[in-house]
Amino acid sequence: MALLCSLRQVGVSLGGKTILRDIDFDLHPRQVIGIAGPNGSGKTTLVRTLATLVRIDRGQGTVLGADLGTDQVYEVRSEVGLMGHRPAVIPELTITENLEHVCRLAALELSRARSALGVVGLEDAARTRAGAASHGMLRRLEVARLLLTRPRLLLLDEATHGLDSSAQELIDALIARTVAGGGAAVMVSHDAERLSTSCDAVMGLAVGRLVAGA
Amino acid sequence: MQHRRFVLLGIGGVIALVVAMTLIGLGQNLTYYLYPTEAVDRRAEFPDGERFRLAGMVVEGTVERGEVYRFEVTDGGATIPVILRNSPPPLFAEGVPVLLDGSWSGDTFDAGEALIRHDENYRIPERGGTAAEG
Amino acid sequence: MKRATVLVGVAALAIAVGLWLALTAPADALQGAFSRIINIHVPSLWLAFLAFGVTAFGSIMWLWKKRPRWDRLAMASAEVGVLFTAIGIATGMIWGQRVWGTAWDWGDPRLATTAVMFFVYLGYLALRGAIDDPVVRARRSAILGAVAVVQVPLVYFSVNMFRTLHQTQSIRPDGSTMPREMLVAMLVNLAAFTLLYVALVVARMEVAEAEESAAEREAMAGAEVKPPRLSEVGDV
Amino acid sequence: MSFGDQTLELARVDLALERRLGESFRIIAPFALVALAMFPMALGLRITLVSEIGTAVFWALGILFGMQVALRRSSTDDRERRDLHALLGVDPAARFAGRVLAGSLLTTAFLVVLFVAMVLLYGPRLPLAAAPAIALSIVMVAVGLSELGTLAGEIAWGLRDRTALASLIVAPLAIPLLVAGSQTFEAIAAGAGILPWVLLMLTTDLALAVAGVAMARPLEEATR
Repeated sequence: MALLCSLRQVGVSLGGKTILRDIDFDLHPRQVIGIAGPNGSGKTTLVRTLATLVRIDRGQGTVLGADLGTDQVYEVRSEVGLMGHRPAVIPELTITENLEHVCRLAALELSRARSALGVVGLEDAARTRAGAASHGMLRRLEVARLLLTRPRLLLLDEATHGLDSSAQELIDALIARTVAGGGAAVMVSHDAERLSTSCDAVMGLAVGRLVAGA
Repeated sequence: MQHRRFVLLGIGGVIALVVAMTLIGLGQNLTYYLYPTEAVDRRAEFPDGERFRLAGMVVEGTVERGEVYRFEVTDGGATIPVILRNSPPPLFAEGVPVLLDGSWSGDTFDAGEALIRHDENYRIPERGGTAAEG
Repeated sequence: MKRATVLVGVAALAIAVGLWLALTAPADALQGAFSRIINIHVPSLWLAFLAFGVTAFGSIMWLWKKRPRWDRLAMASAEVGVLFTAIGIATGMIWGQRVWGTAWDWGDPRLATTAVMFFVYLGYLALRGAIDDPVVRARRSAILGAVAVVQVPLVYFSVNMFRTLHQTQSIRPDGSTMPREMLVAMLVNLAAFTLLYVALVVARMEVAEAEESAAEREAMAGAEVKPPRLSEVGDV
Repeated sequence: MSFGDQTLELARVDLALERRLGESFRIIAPFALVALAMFPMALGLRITLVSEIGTAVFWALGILFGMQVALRRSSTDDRERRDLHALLGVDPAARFAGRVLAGSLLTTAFLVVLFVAMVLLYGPRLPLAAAPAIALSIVMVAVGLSELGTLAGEIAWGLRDRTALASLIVAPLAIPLLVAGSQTFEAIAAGAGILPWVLLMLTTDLALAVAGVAMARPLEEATR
């Protein structure tokens, strides 16, 4: 089966600094790969590269069949799900409004937003402003979003950091559903032990270089 | 891609509008100043005290300086007598194109200030003095 | 720096010839010696328009090809263009004060357009100064460079529905309204200033290239975080 | 989801945020009104002059403060929201269109408030029959301003001096709007035709719309 992601000798520079160098990376369907690395090693940039949100400066790569650095990426972006290390929410809107905004942009029925909130256990917090909600609540909101949009490529950047065990289980369930649907996931964390329990393979990232089996 | 079509159509639209603007803009009298013939024709639009600008050539032999400057300006058609209240720029002379800021006062143009409107022609001084009429 | 040094030398020579011609050519009958200012005024503003045109061209080429040298061309040309616009406006104001009797007139489309253009490219340079990342800087300023050039003719049109105080151009397809000696002097100055423009742009581009590679070397060095030596914490 | 639906949803959220933040009408509009009141105070008792400069002051302040409305806080978003929208498949051109739509509505409302205040404070000579022409020029200037503000806001996105820098970029480029708006009012007062000035505003609005759509993708990449 075709690779979901494939990077060859990819290099990325930001702010005049080289963040990633000579990255070779393949992601097969139904695979869950962990990438561990210390702060500043380029984890977030790697995740955003796989999400097609960073333009690569050297090498070549494809994500979901789209060549990076071309306009093809616009065709596949809606099949990528990203949970960044800071939650992607609009703080002035309530939790429900945030999810309904996602539903409208993704052309989904609004009633599904309410049921998704039930699944992640947020029905009582639905009218809380996102800016006033706790980190754990926002993570659950993001899980609800990714359950609704059903991405084929799931990217988790420090997603489980600081979460209680029930929220962590929710994220594991999200990964399991993505993999069962023929998708794949990449988890990035500074915590290699946590990764080894939920991933098929773990790689290490150090000073912008990827090394197998950390 | 539909955006490309929008961009191409839009560029065409902008060009068409600019052409239309040029044609209409020239047809309309959005004037920064009037020539004497026009000022006389449109006398009714500018009652005494209504400010506008008048451009013309200072008629030779009409300049009188007293407390104020008095002279006549012409564009070859109409000729208008002018009172100039402030002193003119140093290059002011007979036969020079001027731009005057003021209003009608009866048949006279009462100007506060004068500017020299130098045209695009440059001339070398003729032997022995000032420029010939151009 | 060799290419730029040679160009600057040639340009300096040409300017010297231009200056000599400007001072020896006869002066205008009405304006007197002040007409000699056109030898600086006209070439400066001609170069300003050329420079901003080149900036727009460099911007569009950068958006298309993404080569750093197009960004450097756009930047260098904008900087030199702002300089020449300032010289052109200043000389025009001196001349206007003397000949028109006023240094500035807001009803005039040329004056207004030139002033607006000056501010637009001051904004362009301010934007460049506010961004550190070379790629982000190139991309955003290329977008501004490409959009701003669309607005310049609009500004010109918006004010051009009036008649002007400023004279129309003296050099036309059907011949010139200037005496021959004056025209020759001005054309030589035009050529000399164009050479100066090219020399300044090339020199500025070389400086920018050197700065960028220096910045890159600096960024490459010492970017690693070493593991802390926990056993020594007590000694700090 | 279609381009139009995306545009409407993004505009709706921008307006919802502005309703909660209230920057345009709680801060910018009062500030503009203070500025409007300052001109007659600086002029002293020269009443006839005040009625003569009313429309000019309205347009100068309308452009300067309307620009601040176009650059308000609710028209900018953080990296996370940008990533979210990108990965929901939002067309970059729809992002531009949605922001311009919300900005145009707010700027129009702002200019109307400022206009009413100017009429009350300055008493300019504008015939009542010219109301449609005045409304048209206000709407067209508002659209152009919010297009410019959106473009400049994106170009200056995430920079330290975003608001000041974007204002510096917008102000000179807004000159055609300033000239066309004020000349429309002049033409109305003089009983002359406004067609050339309407065409100029239309050209500016259209040129900026084309620039916004053509530059939508490079602009999105520019804010990586």
